[in-house]
Amino acid sequence: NKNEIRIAHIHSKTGPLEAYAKQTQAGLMMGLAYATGGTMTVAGKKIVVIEKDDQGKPDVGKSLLAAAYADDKVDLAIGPTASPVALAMLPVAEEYRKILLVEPAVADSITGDKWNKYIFRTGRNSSQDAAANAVALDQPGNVIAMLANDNAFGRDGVKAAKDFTKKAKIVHEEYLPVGTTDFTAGLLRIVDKLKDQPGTKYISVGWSGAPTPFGKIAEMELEKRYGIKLATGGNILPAMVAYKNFPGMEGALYYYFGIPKNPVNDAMVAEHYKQFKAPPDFFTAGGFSAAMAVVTALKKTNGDTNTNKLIQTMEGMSFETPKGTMTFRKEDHQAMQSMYHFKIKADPAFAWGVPELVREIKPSDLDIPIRNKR
Amino acid sequence: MKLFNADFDWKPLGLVPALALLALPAVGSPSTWITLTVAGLAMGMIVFIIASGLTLVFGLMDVLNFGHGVFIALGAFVASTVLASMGAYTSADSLWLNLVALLPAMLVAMAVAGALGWVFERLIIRPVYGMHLKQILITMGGMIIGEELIKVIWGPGQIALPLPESLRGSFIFGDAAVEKYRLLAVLVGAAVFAAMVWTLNRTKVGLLVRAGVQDREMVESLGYRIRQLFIGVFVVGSALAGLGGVMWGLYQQTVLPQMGAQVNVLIFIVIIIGGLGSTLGALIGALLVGLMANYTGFLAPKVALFSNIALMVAILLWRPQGVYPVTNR
Amino acid sequence: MLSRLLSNDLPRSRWLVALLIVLFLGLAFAPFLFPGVKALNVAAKVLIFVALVASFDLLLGYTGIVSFAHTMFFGIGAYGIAIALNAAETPSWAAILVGVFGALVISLVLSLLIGLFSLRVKAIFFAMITLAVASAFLTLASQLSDITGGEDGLTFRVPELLSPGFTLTEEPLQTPLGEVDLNGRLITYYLIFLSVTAIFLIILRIVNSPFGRVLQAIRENDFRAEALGYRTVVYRTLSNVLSASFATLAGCLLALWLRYNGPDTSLSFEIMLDILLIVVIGGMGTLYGAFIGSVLFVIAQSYLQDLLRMAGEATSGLPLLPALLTPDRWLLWLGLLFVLSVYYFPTGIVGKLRERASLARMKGQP
Amino acid sequence: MLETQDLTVRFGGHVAVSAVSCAFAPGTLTAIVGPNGAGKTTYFNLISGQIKASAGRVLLGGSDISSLGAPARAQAGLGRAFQLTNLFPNLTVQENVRLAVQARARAGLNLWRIWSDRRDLLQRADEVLETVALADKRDALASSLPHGDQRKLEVGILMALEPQVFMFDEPTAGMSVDEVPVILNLIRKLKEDKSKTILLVEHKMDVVRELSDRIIVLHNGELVADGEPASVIASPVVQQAYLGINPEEKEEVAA
Amino acid sequence: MSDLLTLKGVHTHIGAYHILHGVDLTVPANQLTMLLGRNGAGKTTTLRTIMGLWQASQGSVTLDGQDITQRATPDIARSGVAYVPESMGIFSDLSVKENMLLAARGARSLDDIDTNRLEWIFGLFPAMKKFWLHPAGKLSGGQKQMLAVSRAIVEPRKLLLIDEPSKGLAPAIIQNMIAAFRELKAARTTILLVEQNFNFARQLGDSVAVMDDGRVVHSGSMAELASDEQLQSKLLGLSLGAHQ
Ligand SMILES: Nc1ncnc2c1ncn2[C@@H]1O[C@H](COP(=O)(O)OP(=O)(O)OP(=O)(O)O)[C@@H](O)[C@H]1O
Ligand SMILES: Nc1ncnc2c1ncn2[C@@H]1O[C@H](COP(=O)(O)OP(=O)(O)OP(=O)(O)O)[C@@H](O)[C@H]1O
Ligand SMILES: CC(C)C[C@H](N)C(=O)O
Ligand SMILES: [Mg+2]
Ligand SMILES: [Mg+2]
Repeated sequence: NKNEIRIAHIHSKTGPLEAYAKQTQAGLMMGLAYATGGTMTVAGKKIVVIEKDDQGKPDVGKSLLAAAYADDKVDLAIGPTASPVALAMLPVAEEYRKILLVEPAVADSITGDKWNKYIFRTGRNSSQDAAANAVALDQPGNVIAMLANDNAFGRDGVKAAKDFTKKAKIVHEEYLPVGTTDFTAGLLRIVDKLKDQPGTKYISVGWSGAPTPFGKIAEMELEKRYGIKLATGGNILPAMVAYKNFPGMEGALYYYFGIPKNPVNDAMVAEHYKQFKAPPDFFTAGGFSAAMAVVTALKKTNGDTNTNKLIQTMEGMSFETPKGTMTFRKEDHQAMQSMYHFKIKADPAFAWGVPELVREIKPSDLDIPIRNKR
Repeated sequence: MKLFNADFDWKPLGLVPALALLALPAVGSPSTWITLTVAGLAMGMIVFIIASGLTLVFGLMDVLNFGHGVFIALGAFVASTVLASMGAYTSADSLWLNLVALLPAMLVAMAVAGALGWVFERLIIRPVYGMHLKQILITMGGMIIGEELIKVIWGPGQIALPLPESLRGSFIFGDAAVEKYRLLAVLVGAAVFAAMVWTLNRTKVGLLVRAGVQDREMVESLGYRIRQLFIGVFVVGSALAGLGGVMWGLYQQTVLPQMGAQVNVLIFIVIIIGGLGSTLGALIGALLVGLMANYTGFLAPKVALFSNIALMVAILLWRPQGVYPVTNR
Repeated sequence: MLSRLLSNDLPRSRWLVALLIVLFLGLAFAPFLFPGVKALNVAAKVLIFVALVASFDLLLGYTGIVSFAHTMFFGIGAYGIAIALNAAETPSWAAILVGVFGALVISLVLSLLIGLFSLRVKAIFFAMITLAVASAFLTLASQLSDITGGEDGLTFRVPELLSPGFTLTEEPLQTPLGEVDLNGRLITYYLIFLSVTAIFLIILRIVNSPFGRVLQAIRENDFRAEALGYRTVVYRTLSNVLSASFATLAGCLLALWLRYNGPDTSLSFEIMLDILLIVVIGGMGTLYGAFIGSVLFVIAQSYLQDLLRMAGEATSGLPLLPALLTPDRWLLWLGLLFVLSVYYFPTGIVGKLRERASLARMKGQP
Repeated sequence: MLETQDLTVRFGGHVAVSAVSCAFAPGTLTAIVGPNGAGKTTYFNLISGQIKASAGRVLLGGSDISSLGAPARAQAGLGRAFQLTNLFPNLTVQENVRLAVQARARAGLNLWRIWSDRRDLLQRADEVLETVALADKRDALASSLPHGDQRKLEVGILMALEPQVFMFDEPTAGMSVDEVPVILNLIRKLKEDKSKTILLVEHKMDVVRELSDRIIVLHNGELVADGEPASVIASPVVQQAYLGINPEEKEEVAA
Repeated sequence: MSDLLTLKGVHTHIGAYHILHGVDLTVPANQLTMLLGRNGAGKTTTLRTIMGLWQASQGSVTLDGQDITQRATPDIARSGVAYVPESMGIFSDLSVKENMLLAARGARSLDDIDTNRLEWIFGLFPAMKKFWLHPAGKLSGGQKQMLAVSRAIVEPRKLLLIDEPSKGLAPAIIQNMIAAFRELKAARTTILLVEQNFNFARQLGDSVAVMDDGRVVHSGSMAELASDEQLQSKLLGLSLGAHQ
């Protein structure tokens, strides 16, 4: 049908990442509506979104993407939620010569060594996370122990963090499996390494998934006993409830609805409150950004969905998002974007620890390496 | 009391201190060792609470309930709702007020889990008594349904379940730290253990259920209404799982719809080590698992993933039917 | 002739015969009857499950051993192919052979160990040990990132002949039902089809051999079988090893089809449950049940979400129902399927059909 | 030639079989009697390898088979019918017997023959069913047989095994009066084939008296009498401990 | 003399099989009634139907004036019926003591069991005392049979249903059992006993019913049957000199 623009959104609608995926989808739909002024049409063509559920499984994601391109004849696809799924999907885009816009999977390798030219990403990558966190933490005299998931997400994160830590000293890396239930032992190992170090001591946590170590860190009263502070990035709101125990904690995050000041964000927050009676969360912004990217590109091509044309258009393209202006870098198609240096405040009006903006870290402030071998 | 009669087998009881002592030189620092040991024992107690209901159901009724986890998750979610509605009590800086909030949370969680247990028994377990394979399938089905319904009611994401104010933090002894909440867990676990041992050894209920598993018709022919009895056991088992869920949720400080599924393998390991149906065995299994997880987590985190399984295999090599074999099944 | 191919184990019910023929032909001509990428994926998955479930039924239905480690062997097969092809400079048939062979050897050793070590313990203990071993193996696979690709898994390429780029004709074949690409995927599909048919017939032969009968006897009463002079450990272990080997082959086929493998793809507990359920739906201890069960279950599972989407739209006005009928809650319905099939097919579909047939036969007699 | 030397088994503190030494010659039928719990079944279990002896040896044809497990002993020629019926409940009567025939033919490890092609085995199974008068029930499930028929099947399975040594544990218990002769005739036929060793545990004294060439008496696990049927039955230990009659009042020898 | 138990036209199906074809049976109170018949005649099925373990599809079972055809097994047991199944129904994982404790429905612990009665049982079956704390599954065949009977008589009951108690028992024990049933009868217990052992039956029975092919084909007094050898051979296939 030449009067439609068909987009597949493949995400983990069910499975452990369901909550993340829901946010992305909500953001995507709001973003499309916003970008098209509520018409859901670009250049007279109706935008049709086909949702597909990869269940968090790479093999499922892979066949869904193939089916989307071949059976549903979509013009481009957005997703997925988890990095392993994304990695499995990359070659399919290449086989079918269609665009896959990755959102929000994080791993560096997606725009790194596994990348091909059909891949774009609006989501942040591990390096952006790490670089931004380094801004908050990389001070002379700081001594850091890293605690991360023992998987691609965690290890890529730590690798990137080490690249960006120049002035502070990283004395220990602790990887714990996803699904760890008792963090006591791991934390004790960290304490052993940290407690006799001079300087300001930090545990820097890069953790995705539940349960999280934050509660345990609070219970063990590390700050009181050894002066060891916690540093970590952003997270979804339910996970940030534990941040309340750490007023004054600093770090860098990808998105928090109260931070960015721009019309797009204002519109999204307002619309989200209207639809869901709650503020948008971590991944809502990503979905919204992806929508903005797609519509901006389609407007430029005047509705033409020819893949090569789209690629040409999108390379180097800038577009507005709830996080301000993003730009797809030519070399690896990663969207360069702002990150936010924050400080936690325990505000009784909110169930979670509120991150207050210290400084917006502009894309130009960060030197994100290009990791693909183009 | 049967627990301590003359030919009582003391060896398995020695395992727990043996493991702890073995770990001391490996860990080195005594204060770290104390912290780890106390943490391990307390974790063991919580694991015991969540596994206790399954020992009953599994050991006494011979029902392989793979859906036990759903009662754990349910208990935790119910508690999160109850506690959220009593914010004033949980955030008050008084131990008593906190406990006043915690107690109803536990009771409501147990009641709701028990009630669901009743439904579960009627709809899911009843057609499959005596058929292990079908039990596995149908209870797994029940668990999936339960988990999905939890998602429908409470949403698919995690919900924070912060500890009441006065249970936060630790008691510090020199360099060792003992979290306050863990002490509470030990107390609750001990109470559950005592209540179970008493009921099973001092009343006829335990006997009846064991007999009923072997030959239902005969028990009925002796004039007992085995149906009611089984329902009762199942409801109690589910309620205990609910309680376990509350304890586990508070321990993690978050609740997740999948949390039941996450602990499934763990509690099965505990029960196998214990000997399928032995309360004391399950306690020992839980404590061993708790200690092992903490020691290996400290000494060699990679190995920690396999420590439970290695422990189970080692125990089964020593005692192929678990430390306290209850039945010949 | 056909009867011998089926080892004289005939379906014994007219309805069953009809069903089997329809499904078999459906699979044989699936690419042409149901054109489209998704349909072909479903058909291939069905085939792989037929082999996997049949191999499991050998263990569960015929020998009466409940093992949760079956997906472990499935995974070993899949990783064998994945690792071999990933390591190869250019994907070659030799690499595939190395992968299959290596996986078979590992499965053989592991299943032998598990069998000899733990088949002596009581049934429930065996089940639980295998559950633990399988979860340990899953952890191992997701930890050994350097070899297995960790949680991300491995994406790899297959030999030219099997890859989508290899086309037999320039243009897709036009059929009344749609267009069909005559490419490497189609060739792969038929490779799988032939392999699975062979595996199925071999297993059918095994269960109908004197050996197969002993397995059934052991399932019924192992103590008595020993008193007759059958060494049950030998028989059980052999059954375990055979079943593991066929599962490994099924795993190899899966990897070839997906051109990807990761821990969740072939090792997860969910797959184990699906297998169990299929065995029960189809009818334990009947390989035809494994076949029918796989077809029905995989199709149902693959299209459940689509079905729910339609149902959800149809009921969108009503209270509560839409919340339950969304595709997001498909697992709820899958769970219900578990429960209901245990309720209504206590002897499985094949058992049900055969009961009907034998009732009819009894009535037919004076 | 079957022989046990000082065969002993203890369960905890309880000695169930205590240093029993005894040899059984081919062509003879030895009845083993004794009160309930005397150790008769346990003695069988020790010989056929169902339980491990605490001490002592079992010799078959001169070689020591004490270290072999039950399957190996069965293959070596020790056959056994159980006191408490022990069948393959969900297989048909014919299949129950066929499994024994197949064990005898050592065909169990054949993975590739189609079993229904082994007509010889089937035929043999049917023959056996004829001899135990179960031919008309060959397609019934073993579990649906009435108790008495299950006992017959138990004997049939033993017959199909064609062992060197036959051990019958109360073969006629619970069998109706008109069926008993069928089994007794079978045993009698076995005796006529002079090469078989037959051991029989039985509480029905007239059966014992009529069939046996020799009686041994177990009491509290010990072998307390051994000899000619008539003299053993007349011995005081059998009269009092077993039959429960004082020498004076001999009127009704129960059952 | 009244009838404690009456079966009228009872039909029972097991699955697709029609087993009992209209059983008519009366069991007079305070007497011992023998139920005889060949293998497969339907004796066990009759007892199970009375006990409610199979449901009669037609006909009625009346106990002490009450219709119990549709009652659940526990309720039938509670109205004073004890049952010794053919397979003995021993709880093999429980000790002998625990088996007995369960059978004494009223007792919470052993102290509640009438010690005189217990001693009486020990006297009948000395093995019960000897193996009091042993797992019942480890008992010998005959000892299990004794336990099954002991359980049924641990407390006084109105009606005992006993399926082949003598099988596997040594002659001395059979004698004890005969004595026991006589005493029970004297204590106004009604007994319905299935037996293959005709000698045993002859010594004990007051009245007798013979089954064949799912029906009662003869009923009358035991004395009458015992003295009529022709009848015996017709009904039971019992010929002179038959082995017992
Ligand atoms: N579960 C069952 N399924 C099918 N048929 C059965 C079942 N149980 C019993 N029967 C059949 O019912 C009939 C009567 O059996 P029942 O056990 O009542 O006989 P019985 O008189 O007690 O025999 P016995 O003296 O051998 O114990 C038999 O023909 C038997 O095959
Ligand atoms: N596995 C076991 N564990 C403990 N005790 C046992 C075991 N097997 C048998 N016994 C005991 O050994 C004794 C002998 O039992 P056995 O079965 O050999 O007797 P039996 O002579 O066959 O008696 P019956 O005539 O009653 O069948 C019994 O007292 C029994 O309780
Ligand atoms: C933040 C989440 C989207 C991270 C996800 N688990 C990933 O691997 O990318
Ligand atoms: Mg015996
Ligand atoms: Mg009977």
